[in-house]
Order: sequence, then C-alpha cells, then structure tokens
Amino acid sequence: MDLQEISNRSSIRVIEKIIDETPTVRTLVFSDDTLSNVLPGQFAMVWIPGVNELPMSVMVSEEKGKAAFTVRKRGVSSTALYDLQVGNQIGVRGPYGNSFRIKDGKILLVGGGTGLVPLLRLAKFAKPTNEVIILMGSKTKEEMFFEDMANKILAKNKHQVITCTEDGSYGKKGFVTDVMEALMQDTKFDGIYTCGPEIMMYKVVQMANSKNTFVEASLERMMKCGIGICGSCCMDESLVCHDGTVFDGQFLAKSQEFGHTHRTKSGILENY
Amino acid sequence: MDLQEISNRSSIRVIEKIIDETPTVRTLVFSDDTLSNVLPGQFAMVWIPGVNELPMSVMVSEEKGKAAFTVRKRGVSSTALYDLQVGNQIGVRGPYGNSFRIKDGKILLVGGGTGLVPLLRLAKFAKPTNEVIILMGSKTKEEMFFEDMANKILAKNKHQVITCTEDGSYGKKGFVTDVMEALMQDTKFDGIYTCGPEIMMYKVVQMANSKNTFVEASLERMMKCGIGICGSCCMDESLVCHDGTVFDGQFLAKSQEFGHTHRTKSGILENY
Amino acid sequence: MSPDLSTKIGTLRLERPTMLASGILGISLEVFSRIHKSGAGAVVTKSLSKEPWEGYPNPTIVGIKGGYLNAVGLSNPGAPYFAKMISPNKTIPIIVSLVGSIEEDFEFMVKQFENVHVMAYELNLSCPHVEKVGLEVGDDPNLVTKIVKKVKSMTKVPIISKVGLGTTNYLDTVKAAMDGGTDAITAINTIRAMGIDVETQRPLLSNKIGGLSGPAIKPVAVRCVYEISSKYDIPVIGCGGVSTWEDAVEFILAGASAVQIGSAIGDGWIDVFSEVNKGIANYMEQKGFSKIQEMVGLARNF
Amino acid sequence: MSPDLSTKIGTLRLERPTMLASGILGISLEVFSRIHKSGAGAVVTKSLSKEPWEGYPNPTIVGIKGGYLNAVGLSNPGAPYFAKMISPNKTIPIIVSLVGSIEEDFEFMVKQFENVHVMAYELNLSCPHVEKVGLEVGDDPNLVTKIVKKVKSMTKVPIISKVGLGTTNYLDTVKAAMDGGTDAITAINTIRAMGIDVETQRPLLSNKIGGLSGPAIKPVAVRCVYEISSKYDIPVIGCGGVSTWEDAVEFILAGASAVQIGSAIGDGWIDVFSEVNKGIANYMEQKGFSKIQEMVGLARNF
Ligand SMILES: Cc1cc2nc3c(=O)[nH]c(=O)nc-3n(C[C@H](O)[C@H](O)[C@H](O)COP(=O)(O)OP(=O)(O)OC[C@H]3O[C@@H](n4cnc5c(N)ncnc54)[C@H](O)[C@@H]3O)c2cc1C
Ligand SMILES: Cc1cc2nc3c(=O)[nH]c(=O)nc-3n(C[C@H](O)[C@H](O)[C@H](O)COP(=O)(O)OP(=O)(O)OC[C@H]3O[C@@H](n4cnc5c(N)ncnc54)[C@H](O)[C@@H]3O)c2cc1C
Ligand SMILES: Cc1cc2nc3c(=O)[nH]c(=O)nc-3n(C[C@H](O)[C@H](O)[C@H](O)COP(=O)(O)O)c2cc1C
Ligand SMILES: Cc1cc2nc3c(=O)[nH]c(=O)nc-3n(C[C@H](O)[C@H](O)[C@H](O)COP(=O)(O)O)c2cc1C
Ligand code: FES
Ligand code: FES
Repeated sequence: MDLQEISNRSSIRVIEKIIDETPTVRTLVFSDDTLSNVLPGQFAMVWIPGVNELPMSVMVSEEKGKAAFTVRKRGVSSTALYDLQVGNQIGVRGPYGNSFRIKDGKILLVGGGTGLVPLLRLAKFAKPTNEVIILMGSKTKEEMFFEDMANKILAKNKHQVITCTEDGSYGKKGFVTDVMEALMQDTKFDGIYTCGPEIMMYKVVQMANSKNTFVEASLERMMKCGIGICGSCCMDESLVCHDGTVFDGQFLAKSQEFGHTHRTKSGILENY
Repeated sequence: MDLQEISNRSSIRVIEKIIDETPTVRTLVFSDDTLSNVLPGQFAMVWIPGVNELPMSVMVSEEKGKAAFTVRKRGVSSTALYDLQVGNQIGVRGPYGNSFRIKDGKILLVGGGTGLVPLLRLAKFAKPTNEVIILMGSKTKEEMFFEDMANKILAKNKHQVITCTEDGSYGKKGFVTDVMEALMQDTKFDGIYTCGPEIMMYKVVQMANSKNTFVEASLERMMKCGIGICGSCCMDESLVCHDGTVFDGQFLAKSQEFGHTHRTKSGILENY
Repeated sequence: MSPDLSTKIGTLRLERPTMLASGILGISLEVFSRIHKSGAGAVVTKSLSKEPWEGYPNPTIVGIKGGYLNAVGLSNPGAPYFAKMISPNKTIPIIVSLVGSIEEDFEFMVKQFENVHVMAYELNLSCPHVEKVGLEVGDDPNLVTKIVKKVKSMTKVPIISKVGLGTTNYLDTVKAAMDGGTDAITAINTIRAMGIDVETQRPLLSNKIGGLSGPAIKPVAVRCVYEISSKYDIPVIGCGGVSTWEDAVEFILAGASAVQIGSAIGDGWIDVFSEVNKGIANYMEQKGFSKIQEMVGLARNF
Repeated sequence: MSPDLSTKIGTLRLERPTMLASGILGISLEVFSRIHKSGAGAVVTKSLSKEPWEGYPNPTIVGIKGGYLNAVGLSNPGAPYFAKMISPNKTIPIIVSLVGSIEEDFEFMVKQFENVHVMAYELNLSCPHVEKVGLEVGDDPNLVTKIVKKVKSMTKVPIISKVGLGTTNYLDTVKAAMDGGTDAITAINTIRAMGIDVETQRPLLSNKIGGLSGPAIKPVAVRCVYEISSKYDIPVIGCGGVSTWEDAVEFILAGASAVQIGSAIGDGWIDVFSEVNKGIANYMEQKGFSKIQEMVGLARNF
C-alpha cells in the first residue's frame, strides 16, 4: 500500500485581497504557487463552498506566489464568488487545459470583459521581441478594465493598448471586431489571440482565417469535471477542458458548433 | 486519481537454476535486481503458488542481478519449494526486516544449516579490514554445505572457516557452541553473529553476553504478513518481521521468550 | 499470427474487449466516434432518462486517494433527444444505457430508439446517488425482473443489466435480471461513498453522497465478477478500476468476457483503450492464447 | 492551553481518539502495551473465538493499489487462552473483540473474561471471509439482536457492534444491534474483495476471497459513519483507511467519536497513532475546538 498524492481534489485557499475592476467585475487574489505559474489559457475549477464549482481562467497577479480570479457577477454562482470577502475560503484544483502558442513578431490580442484574463497572462509570456497590440472592448466606459494592467505588463515590449466601447464613451467607438478589421487593413500580424463572447471570437477567427493569419481562441463551455471525464464540455469531437480550451483557426473553421451552438447542463445543444 | 505503485505484492520470478547442497537442502536461483542487493539479515516472503507463502532469507548468488533461496525440505511447504523445477514460478515480495551491524576488527559468525544464509551475506558485506571466522555446524558430514562458498566469499579477507559435526564425521566433533566456547578462551571478538536453531543462538548469545562481546542473532518466528500487521511473529513487545529479524545481545538478554517459547499459527505460546 | 482480440458476450460480438463505461464522455456522436477509433470495442452512453436531467450542481466529480467520487446526478439530455442525435449512426457500436424507476419509463425510452441502430441496451440498476432510480431499483428484485422482461419483449438486441452494491444481495439482483431474460451482466457500478473537506468541514460533493470509482474499487469489482460467473451461467462484463492491461486480464480471468473503462480516462486519457488492448494482445501471445474466450474465468480453476 | 484529545463514545472514555483496529498486531499483552504507549487511546484485540483457530494458509495478506487484501481467517489463540494472557493487565485500555455464530458462543467467551479487566467488548458482526461467523451473522438482524442482548446481560462494560457491508442493509444490522442494547457501533470492517495474479492466473489469497482495507475503502467507511450517525442516535467509531490526521478528522466530522487504525501500520508503523493525534490537536488548536465532541458530526450541518 502506498499513500499516494491526490490529484483533482480541491485545495482550500483564502481570499487575501479584492480589487474592484468595474461595478460588476472583481479580482480576488490568493496565495497559490502552482496557480501563480500557469500557462496562458489554463484554467482552474473554483469551488465556492455551499454554492457551486465553476471554471475560471487564472488571472495574473503582480505579487510572486499569488494567483487571482477576475469574476464578473452574472448568475447565482458567479455572484456568490463575486460577493466573497477577504478571509473567505475557496477551493481550487488545476491548472487544466492547454495554452496559447505565442508566435514571434507582431501579435494581436482581442478580448472583451473577463476574456481578457487569459490574454493578459499571454501578454506576460510575450517574448521581448514581440510587438503586442491589445484590443479591449466593452459596452461603456464604466465596464472597461485592465487597461493600466496591460500597459504595465507590456512595459518592456513595443506595444499598444487600444480600447473601444460600443457607446463610444471611452476609446474608439464600436465593437472590437470593427476596430480589428480596420487594423488588419494596414497591418500584417504573425499571430492573433482571442477570448471573450463566442460571437466575437467567431468573427475574429473568420477575419484572421480569411487573411491566412495564425489565430487561436480560448473557448468556454459548460464544465463539470474539467478533466475530460464527464463530457459536458464537448464540442464536435473535442472535449474543451481537455483538448482546449485553446483551439486554432484551422480547427475552428471545420467546427460545426463553434460560434453556433453550445450545450446546456443536460447536454442539449442550444443556439447562441 | 494517481495510479500508484503497489508495495507488498508479490512479483513473479522464474527458477533458473537449482543447486543441490545436501540431500535435503537446495538453492534456487532466479533473477531479481532488488533481492540480489539486500542487506545481510533481510528476508523475503516467498509464494509457492497453490501451496503457501513462507519467509526465506535471501541467499547470496554469485551472478549479478540474481538472488537465491536456500531451502531445507521439512514440512509440506518447504518441501513444495524444494521440489520446484527450473522454469517454475514463485512469487517474491520484500526485502523485509533490518540487518546485521558489522563491527570493525575480528568477527565471528556462528551458524547451522540454512541459518548460514544470512551469515554468508554478512560475510559478503565484511569490510576488507575485518578478520572473519565462520563456524558452521551440522549433524553429519552429509549435511554440511556452504564451506566452499564461504571460502570464496571471504577470499580477500583474513579468514578461517571452521566446520564441525555432531558425529565427528567431518571437521571438529561436537556442537558449534562447544567449538565457540573453546575459541573464545583465547580470542577476543569484536562482534559475534549467529543464525540457526534458536537453542543454538540462545547459547551463543549467552556466551557472548557473559564476555561482554557484541552479539547479534537473526530470529525466526511464525510470519504471515512480514510487514508488521498481523502480529503472528511477535516476541515480547517486538514484531520480529519489523523490529528484527536481527536483535542484539543486550535486548535478547531481557527477553522472556527468546530461547524458551515461540508462537503457533493461532498465536499460542509454545515451548521450544 | 497475432491474437484475436474480438470477444463474445453471449450473442453480442465486439471487435475488442474494452468498452467505454456509461456516464463517461458519452453525450455526442462525434465523441463516440473518436473513442471507437481510439480502440474501444463499444461505447456505452450516459444513462438516459425519459426527460432531460440537469444533474446536481457542482462539485460533482472530485479526485480522492485511489479514484474519484462522483455525484453527477445522471445529467443527460433525455432519451428522445438522444435517439434523434445518434440516429445517423451506422458504424459505431453504441450501447444505450437507460435509467428509470418503473417499467413504463423503460418502455417509453426503448420506443424512442425503435428505428435507431443500437447494439445493445444496458439497464442501469445501480446508480448509488440518485433516488428512486438506480440502486433503489436494483434492490427490488421483482421490479428488476419486470423491467428486464418488458425491455426484452420490445427489442431483439441484447439486454445487459448493470448491477452494483446496494442494500440487498447483488447476486439476487443478478438472478432477478436473469429471470427477466437479461443476456448479460455488467458489474459493477460505483460504490456509495463520500468525502469531507476538513478545512471547510463540508462534504466534497454538492450531493454529499456519491459513488466511488477507479482503482480503489477494483478488488471489489473483481470479486463480484468472480462470484457472479461462479454462481450463474451468464456472460459478465467487468467494470471498476480498469486502467492497465493487467487490470483487464484480471477481470477476464475472474470471469468477464469484456471490460468497461471509465475513471482511467481522467488520468491516461482515451489512449487507455489502445494501450489496454495492446497489453492484452501481448499477454495472449506470451501465454499462447488465441482467443479471449480461452481466458475467461481461468482463475476459477484454482 | 492545548486541546483536550480525550473522547467519549457513549459511556466509554478514551484518553485519545485513535484506537488499534481489531486483527492488527493484537495477540500479546506486551505489544498492546507498546501500542498504547505509542499513542493509541485503546487497543482492540484480534477477534477471538471459542477455540484457537489457525486461520488460512498463506498468502493471507497482500498489498494492492490503495490498500491491502487479507483473508487471515480469524486466526487467534481462543478466548480462554487470551483471557488468561491478559489477566495481569491493569493499565492498558483493552477492548476484546469476539466472533462467533450463535449466542452460546458469545456467552461462553464473555464468561472467560469474568475476572479480567476489559474496557469494552467489540462484537465482530462483519468479517467478510470466514463462513458462519462475521458477515453471515451481521446479515441476520434477529441473530444480531439476540447476541447483543445476551452479551449485554452478562457484563457491565460497554458493548460495541462492528458492522460492514454485507448482503443485507448494514443500517438494519445497526438497528438490530441497537435493539439488543449495543452502546456503540464500529463502522466498517473490510469489504469483500479479491485479486488475481495475471502471471499465474491464480487468486492472490489462499482463500481466494478476502477483505479490502486501507485508503481504498475510506470514502465508503466515511459514508457509513455519516449515514449511521445521521439516522440513529448512537455513538460511532470510524474505521477504514485512516492513515493521516486529515482522515481521522474527516471521520469525526462525519459523525465518529473516535477512529480505529489498521492497515496504515503496515506503512507508517505504529508511529501513526502519535502522528494522527498530534495532527488532530493542531487542527483543533487552529480551528478553536477545545474538545473532540465539538467536532463530531459537523459535516452534517451542511
Ligand atoms: C474555461 C473557462 C474559463 C472561464 N473564466 C472565467 C473568468 O475568468 N471570469 C468569469 O467571470 N467567468 C469565467 N468563466 C465563466 C464562468 O465559469 C461561468 O460560466 C460564469 O461565471 C457564469 O456562471 P453563473 O453561475 O453566474 O451563470 P448562470 O448563467 O447563472 O448559470 C447558472 C448555472 O449554470 C452553471 N454554469 C454556468 N456556466 C458554467 C460553466 N461554464 N461551467 C460549469 N457550470 C456552469 C452553474 O451551475 C451556474 O450556477 C469561464 C468559463 C470557462 C469554461
Ligand atoms: C525470517 C525467516 C527466514 C527464514 N529463512 C529460511 C531459509 O533461508 N531457508 C529455510 O529453509 N527456511 C527458512 N525459514 C523457515 C521457513 O520459513 C519455514 O518455517 C520452514 O521452511 C518450515 O516450513 P514448512 O512448511 O516446511 O514446515 P512445517 O513445520 O511443515 O510447517 C507447517 C506449516 O506451518 C507454516 N509455517 C511454518 N513455519 C512458518 C513460518 N516461519 N512462517 C510462516 N508460516 C510458517 C506453513 O504454513 C507450513 O506449511 C525462515 C524463517 C524465517 C521466519
Ligand atoms: C463521472 C461518472 C459518471 C457516471 N455515470 C454513470 C451513468 O450515467 N450510468 C452508469 O451506469 N454508470 C455511471 N458511472 C459508473 C461507471 O460507468 C462505472 O461503473 C464506474 O465508474 C466504475 O468504473 P471505473 O472505475 O472504470 O470508472 C459513472 C461514473 C463516473 C465516474
Ligand atoms: C490483516 C487484517 C486482519 C484483520 N482482522 C480482523 C479481525 O480479526 N476482526 C475484525 O473485526 N476486523 C479485522 N480486520 C479489519 C480491521 O479491523 C479494519 O476494520 C479494516 O482493516 C479497515 O481498517 P483499515 O483500513 O485501517 O485497515 C482485519 C484487517 C486486516 C487488514
Ligand atoms: S468538463 Fe468534464 S469532460 Fe470537460
Ligand atoms: S509477520 Fe505479520 S506482524 Fe510480523
């Protein structure tokens, strides 16, 4: 009998700091050596005791040995996470999933809302030679966050942070995809990376594919286990938690489901 | 879920060579890296499929990567082991137990029959500076074995192999303990090591203790698990499989059971 | 000549003796196809109910020493949706798992598959963490006989009854299923179990109690296969903790004609099928077996 | 002030909440003394029968993934011999485990201990690998009630009934033992299981079928403790797979007033008692508990 290590079991962490990003988005910081070092695109399963366990991208933290989640309050579970106080406990397991493959040269990051979480980690992993443009979108000025963080992370790179709001209250007016289209007129990118609402990602991938530009998107699906057992995250023949969450443009172009359908908790396909 | 290694489960080995030592003693050789390197005094649990599983001291083998058992045919199980053919399978698990602590200087090894097994391994572990005397006893010439082996193992040491038989048909006449008593008249040993019938060991330990000479004996008891769970090998407050099989003279002097009693399969104390 | 990995479970013939266990990854045709290609001789679907079920809130699956605890709560899209989804299938050997509490549930569900290519049905009589279906059914031998009889009367494809450790003797459940005409038995489902987190002092699963799977339960599952096949003349599919070829062979020697694999996918991914198949083939070659059948139940000779 | 590790199991008071499980190392007074000194709050003897039993031939104990399989076959020197052996004892908290198939067996055995200092009796109603005693008794609720009643009528010391997973609902066995007047329940014994060696194609144990112990069964044992203490008002002792203080706390949170440790001794040796005790004490300090009782069953609040 050997007493083995246990994998895929939550470790309890204590919330040490809470940062209000917008009126509906907060970043919860906690100590975790493993999660502080995950690759861009990787996620954790986050147990909110008594409520639920949700997949969350692991957010960059400025302090060594710390990790964070940036959560938008939406339904019951994300709101419960959002409402946690300093000193409260959460359980975390992971990291899970693959990660972005960062190309040399000029790269473009296109994100919206909490989709920026894996993109900022990607920015942190950028090579010194990378020129990085981050395109961040939100509905209004109030909902824009991470602009300063992005500039800070990319301080040593040639970079640009472009913001845009749907109502024009901050940065450029319009959708990120509009701005991206304009950008792509005169710039050739070596790699494009996106995370955010699937309809947005769908357009980003289409545009990149149409220009034969390497593109990767980090997808969200209903995730119960996070480790390729339960099947709830399946998309075509892929399990997003295990084969993804990052998929490239070639693969996504062939998908029957990407941009069109996702599954409910019972596994029924539902249109976006 | 981690898929852990399994300990304390038998590995199957194939008998590769059989050496007849006497009409009732055989050495069975097989390949086993782990067992080929055990410390002197350590034993294995040997599964004879369909018959039983018995504790056996691990015998020295001259070839690298090989281990052996030297078995005397006695009851049903040891006879079944003795009767195995080349190509037959046994299961082995171990090594278990502690080992002899070899002193510097002049050491004496006192053994009889298969009790010589751990003593020969001890001889193999002797330091170049050790002067070694092995005293081996048997009833008759026919039952004497391992003399050549002992000389071979100790070729590089200053050494002496003294044989004795009860009927005087080979070597000195008498019990090993008689010869030992004579030896100790004029020689001071730095360490005495013994394995064999308990009554013999009892006398060896008494003699050594009376001269304040460091002494260790490797004991036998009923052993079912070999790993300190079942309790069948208990002697006073010790578990012979776990705390032993090697005990020193000081400890044995205090024992209520050593040399007097051992336990049956049901756990009842029985006199020797 | 390399050994023949095909196996027979009564009248059911599989190309390979490893199957995907029910509830694991089994909700889309594309995934079934991938798992079949990766070496599984058949795939068993999630247990389907009459209507779609969301299952329990998370946490529903947690890793523990030696395996997993799960209380997914039989989340599934429902038999009607599922039947439609797999209806294009012609080539993948799909075994449809069904769960319900009364004969009529099963009657309704089997009807959905009337014109769908289904290799066999597996009746889940042994889910340990959902009330009124699963073990509560398996613990009622009369009900088991009735359900099996009903399904049997509606279809020509083989019926497999999946048993587990409930509160009645599972051997009685096996007997009841045989009385109803079952063609084979799958043994076992997860074992009712729980874990508690000492930091938060809360049960690990939202449902508190769930089922234990993985290597931890293998010795219990092997025992059940051995007992069933020693006592009854019925083909058995072994399930519980298979993650290596040795595990698979152990089940076959105990009396199983095939094995199902679930939890091991969480560690070794679906490559586990081809690895186990290859290991079995090597073993057969080494030991001189030419067919799986020759090995089935050999440990009972001792 | 460091936390108080003493615990109460009904009227039974232990200095520390860890006990030696029955069947492990338990055949001599000297060894009991050593285990007590090393931190066990009590030691349970091997299950004793009317007469000495040799047990099964070896192999009787084998290591497997996540634990051990054993079919020792209840080898023991018999109650009369044992009673004499422990009669000098005044200081070691010894709980005598008894096994038998009818009331008279137990009556005979308890008589042997009439003038011996015994802290409590544990009735083994759950050995999974010896016929006519153990589980076959536990599976017969009427017999359980009768046996407990008989023992209860003969002695003033507490009676503990040890249950396991048999072929009837173990909760019915618990109820039957309560009807007989049991003072506490130990849950659980090993789970009926087997292993087969693929090289020789033989069962690993000479008795073929044995009992599974160690970490593999912990989630099942925790579930049973939780179910018993949720359903009935009876003190419970948790047993099965405890090897760390977290395991012990998990059992306590599930509803156990103390835990027994067996298999873990095969790995960590008897130091496991002091290590687990120390871990529990640290935990209590950190969480602000001053008594074991305050933690018992806390997981049931959720
Ligand atoms: C890989 C990945 C990374 C993510 N990273 C982030 C992040 O960094 N920040 C962030 O705010 N959100 C992230 N999400 C989304 C997040 O997991 C939730 O889906 C989202 O917060 C909505 O949850 P809710 O319960 O509030 O929503 P509701 O719409 O109220 O959902 C109702 C219920 O559905 C379930 N549910 C919903 N979505 C999921 C899901 N994806 N997986 C499992 N169960 C679900 C829960 O039971 C929930 O209570 C990520 C999702 C994925 C798949
Ligand atoms: C640490 C140790 C090392 C040993 N090394 C050797 C060695 O190198 N060579 C050698 O020939 N013998 C050795 N023995 C003795 C050996 O294990 C047997 O006890 C002996 O061979 C007699 O077995 P038997 O079955 O033939 O005897 P029997 O007297 O017929 O015994 C009857 C039955 O008792 C059981 N039994 C007897 N002794 C033991 C025991 N010690 N443990 C478990 N069960 C037992 C078996 O079930 C056996 O079938 C050693 C014993 C110990 C404890
Ligand atoms: C996440 C998960 C979900 C399961 N769902 C089902 C199910 O829907 N129907 C069923 O019969 N068994 C279900 N089971 C049980 C498995 O089919 C299998 O019997 C059990 O897990 C033992 O096999 P394993 O150790 O290989 O996982 C499920 C098991 C797991 C781990
Ligand atoms: C070798 C061995 C012998 C056992 N003998 C007995 C016994 O005689 N009586 C009994 O009630 N339980 C016996 N058991 C069961 C244990 O007391 C305990 O219930 C079980 O092993 C689970 O605990 P663990 O996982 O800590 O070992 C035995 C267990 C083992 C491993
Ligand atoms: S979340 Fe379970 S398979 Fe992906
Ligand atoms: S042989 Fe089992 S304790 Fe020593």
